[in-house]
Amino acid sequence: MAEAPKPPEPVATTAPKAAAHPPKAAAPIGPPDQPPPADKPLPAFIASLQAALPGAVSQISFWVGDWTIIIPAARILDVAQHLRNAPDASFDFCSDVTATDWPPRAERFDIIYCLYSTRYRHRVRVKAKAGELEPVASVTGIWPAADWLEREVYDMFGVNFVGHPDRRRILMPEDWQGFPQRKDYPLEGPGELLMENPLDWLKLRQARDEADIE
Amino acid sequence: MFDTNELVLNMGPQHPSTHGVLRVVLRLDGEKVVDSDVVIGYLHRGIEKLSENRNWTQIILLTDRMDYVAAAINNVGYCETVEKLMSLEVPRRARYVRTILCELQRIASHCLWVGTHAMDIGAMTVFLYAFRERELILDLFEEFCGARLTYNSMRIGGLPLDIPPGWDKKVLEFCKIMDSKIDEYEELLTHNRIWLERTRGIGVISGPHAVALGLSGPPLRGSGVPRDVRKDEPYAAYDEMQFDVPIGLAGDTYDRYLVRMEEFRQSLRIIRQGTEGIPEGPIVGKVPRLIKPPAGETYHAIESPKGELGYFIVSDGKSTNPYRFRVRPPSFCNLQGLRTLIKGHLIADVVALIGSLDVVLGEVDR
Amino acid sequence: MIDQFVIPLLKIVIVLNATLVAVSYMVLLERKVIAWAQSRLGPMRVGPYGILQPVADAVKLMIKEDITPVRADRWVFTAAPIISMVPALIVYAVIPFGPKVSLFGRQVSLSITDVNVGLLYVVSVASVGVYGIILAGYASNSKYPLLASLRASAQLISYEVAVTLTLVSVVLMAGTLSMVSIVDAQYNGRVWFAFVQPVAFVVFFIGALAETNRAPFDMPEAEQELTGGFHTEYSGMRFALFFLAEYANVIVASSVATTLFLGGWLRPFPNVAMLRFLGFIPSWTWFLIKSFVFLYIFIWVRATLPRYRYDQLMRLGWKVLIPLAIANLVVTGIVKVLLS
Amino acid sequence: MGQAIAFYTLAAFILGFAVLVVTTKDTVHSVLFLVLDFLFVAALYVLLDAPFLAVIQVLVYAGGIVVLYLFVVMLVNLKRPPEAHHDPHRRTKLGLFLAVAVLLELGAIAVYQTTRPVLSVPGAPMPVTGNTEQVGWLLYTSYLIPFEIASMLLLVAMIGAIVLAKREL
Amino acid sequence: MITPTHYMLLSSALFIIGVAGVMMRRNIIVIFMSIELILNAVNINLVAYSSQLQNAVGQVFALFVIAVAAAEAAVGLGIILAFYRNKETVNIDEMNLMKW
Repeated sequence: MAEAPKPPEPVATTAPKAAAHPPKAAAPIGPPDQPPPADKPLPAFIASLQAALPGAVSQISFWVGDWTIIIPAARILDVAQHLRNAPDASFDFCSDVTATDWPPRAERFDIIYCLYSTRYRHRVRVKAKAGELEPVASVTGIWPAADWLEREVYDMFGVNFVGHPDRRRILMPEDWQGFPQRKDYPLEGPGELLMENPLDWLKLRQARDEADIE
Repeated sequence: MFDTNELVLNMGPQHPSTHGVLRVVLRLDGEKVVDSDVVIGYLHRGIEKLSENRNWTQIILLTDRMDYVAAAINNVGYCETVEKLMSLEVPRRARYVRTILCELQRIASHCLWVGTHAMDIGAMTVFLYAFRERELILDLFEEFCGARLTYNSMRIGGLPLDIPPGWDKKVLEFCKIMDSKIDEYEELLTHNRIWLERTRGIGVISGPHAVALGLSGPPLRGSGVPRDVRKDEPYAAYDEMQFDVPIGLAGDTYDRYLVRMEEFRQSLRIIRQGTEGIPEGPIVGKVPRLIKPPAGETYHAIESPKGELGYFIVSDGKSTNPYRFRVRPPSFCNLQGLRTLIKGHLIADVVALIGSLDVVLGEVDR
Repeated sequence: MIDQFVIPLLKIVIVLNATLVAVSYMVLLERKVIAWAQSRLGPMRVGPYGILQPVADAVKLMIKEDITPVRADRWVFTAAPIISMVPALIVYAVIPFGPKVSLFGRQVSLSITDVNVGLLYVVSVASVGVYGIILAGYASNSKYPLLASLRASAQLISYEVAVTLTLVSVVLMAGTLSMVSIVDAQYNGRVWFAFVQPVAFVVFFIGALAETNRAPFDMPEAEQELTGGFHTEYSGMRFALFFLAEYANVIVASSVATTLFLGGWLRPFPNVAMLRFLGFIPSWTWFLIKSFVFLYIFIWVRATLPRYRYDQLMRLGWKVLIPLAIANLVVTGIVKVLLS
Repeated sequence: MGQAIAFYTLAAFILGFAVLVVTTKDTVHSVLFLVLDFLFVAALYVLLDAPFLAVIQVLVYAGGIVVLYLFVVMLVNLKRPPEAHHDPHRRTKLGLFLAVAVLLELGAIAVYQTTRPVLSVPGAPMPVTGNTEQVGWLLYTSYLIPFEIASMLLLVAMIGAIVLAKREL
Repeated sequence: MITPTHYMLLSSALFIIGVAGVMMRRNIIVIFMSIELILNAVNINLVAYSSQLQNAVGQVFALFVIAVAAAEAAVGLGIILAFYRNKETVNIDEMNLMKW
């Protein structure tokens, strides 16, 4: 699979982080979204989406049978609105909302919406790129199913969902420090550090990692 | 003594009928539930974070521990997603055995469900009958993969080992026994006046509302939405099997009960077709010794007894570990519907509704 | 002097001990029958086939520590189990186990006393039984037991009305309140009241189920909802007393039902000459056999039926049982007037 | 002789519990003493060979009314006990004085009454024997109207209680 | 020998205790209970004389007294509950308003 030509990303502000154990090759900067093969016809709902919202779709990808629409984070709401209400799309079942953390990238998180239509029985994945503190519109208004899913993404990644009815941590205790599923979060968690200073063990830990690298 | 009309009751994590460590904070007006807050996370082991530091075959063990009531189905779901990533071709015999194992697992999970659901509403005997049948299934699994709960029964690309000789005869034997046993459960419950009174009209949810809430599996089909991943996106050998998808009409607890009881029979039908029609042939496809899927990401869903179980896996092509491992647990999304379901009901109904959603906390908290 | 004091005292001692033994063995019977219904064995470890299990239970409960919650109302807390146990036992004063029997040359009636307000005595003692539950819930000074005790007493009171109305229709048939003469009425009338009063019999049985907090009506101790019901805070011997009180009530209910509806000590078809050979079985064994049948039904119902929700239970009590009992009373009255 | 012993013990218990009902601070305890008091009064009725009334007393009073009291006491249990603050213009002394005056008057009547020969009113001949039957007979023959009025009264009381106590109708 | 005057004295003593209770206590529920005591005292008298005169009329009246007492208790407690729900008190002195 040829690496999709990607404009070189501006080096993220924090120095590229090498994991604590022996430094791997440079951390990957994003999933290779393969462009759809030439002979593969665009499904109708993607074409109508592009027609309805001209600037919304930044890239389309097709791989092992899944269609993926990559959109800028700002346009999530109207794309979601369209996909749900458009007669030929009618994606009424939001089966999953999740995120992937690509630390070296400026827009760190890939927020992924896996949608399914119970009427047409087809599936699509919508992907939006969002920075660490960048506000992301919550789609709970469109799909109530996304309520807990977004809460978990916030709990695990710290994605800043705006307009969410009840944005609290769902799995971790309310006063937990840090977002566990980020790549720079230590696998073994706070460990003994939690006992000494439960409030800011994460900063101490990350400072110590920095010190190791120098 | 206290102001009886505004009471906050804590159906705490240790409550006997919350199927594991689930906490429901109920705001009550007398006996009626005004509002509730479902608190989860007591069984969070960070399986997703763990699996990002394990190689592809080690993760199969982790998937056992999520929905520990239907472990084989988790294995099959994970292996199929990785096979989809690597676009591997699984031989027909392996696909048949996978289908049989999934359906056996569905019956075992439904047995546990019918037992605990009836026990919550007071009928103690069904619990013992259901577990007697579940034992038979566990014996079958023990013969196949040596374990009774966490099976580790799949390998990426096919089966770890072929089915022992005579296993399929034992499965057919089990199907014959199970047929009469389901009638026994139905005899005790389906036309029982008190059971009808405790379950009919409780926790009614309409089809579109259920879809919007993200319910899947029996809770969704109980409200009349014909959504079954085995039929819509057939995987393993489901496309070669004839079976129909039971659908409820009213969307209340009784319909969800009927849907699951009918699923018992459909699963038996599939198992019979599967075991009689097992083709000969290899049990593992062409799998490289060291599994390194190409860079990319995919989402693949299968039908677990609780609903649509989805795996979203991102591989970066270079390392032997997945870059991102995400599981869409059906119990998590079904549990989200609990809050709207119990609004306006009484405490005794909350217990019945938790049972009717068939929630396993290991899967909810991951 | 002997007839006045010694014999009644002797009878009381025998009946009390027999009841306590019967209660503890009913616990074992229940566990065995439910186990057998659920295709398992039940207690098998203590003694052959688990026969000595009640002894083990008694010893265990005796040894276990008696905890009293800190701010509980100490006096009421200790009194509550006793209050709930005593009514169950004192009902036996009026229950006739058999007719007059000649023992050591003296005519002895196999019932402790024959009060001419017998049936009313049974009902009034049952109504006092409510105190044990209310006080238990109140004294343990915590949210769950109080809620459970309020619900339990409301359930008891509403089903007591239904049961009393059915008993009135039995009195209408028998024409007297005294238990012994009710059985005689069934003998002279050549029929058991269960066949003459089927509706009253069924309503009485359901009411008895609810009155003793059992089977489909065991809302108060439904573990699934309120944790443990009114005896959550109790442990050790006090909890044993509550436990025994419940089973004693069940035995009382079944013996009252036998006396009123199945002709206490009469053999199945008392007047059919052809069944003379049944006569050699002593009369009181018939009484025991019939109440055993009732006990078995109580346990059998518990093994199979799911539990009613609290409001359904109250609705059934007030909107179904009580009107049924009243209607039955009216019909019996009319029929009696027409016949006489 | 036995009757005398029984009467005096029962009288002692009745009066003892009555005093306790009036004096205990904790309302639930006073309700309990009330129940015990009624049970002993029922025993007294048995002594006066009125078994029907004894059983009715246990059934209605001890089994019904006092349970109602217990319910109300539990629902109304106070955050602050009523006796806490002392109301100045509460005349306990006057109350006690009046009670003693009534006692003296009753004593006088009792003493006066024993000196006069007791005029015996012959009871109406009754076909039935046995206490319950007699009460029943009287109830449905000469006292039928009061019986019906009493049942009406109970009905009205039931409706009144429901209307008053139910939170929202 | 136990004469009706013994019962008369017993019931008057009970009557006094009831009246004292009504007078002295401030908690309305205890006042209600004292009234029940008074009614019981009356009943004892009725039954005593009915058994002495061998005439069951006294017991019939006692029965009516019990019926009336039950009605009175039901309605009285209903009033107390309704009152308590508004004024959160059962202290007789605070019940001085005809309308609240």
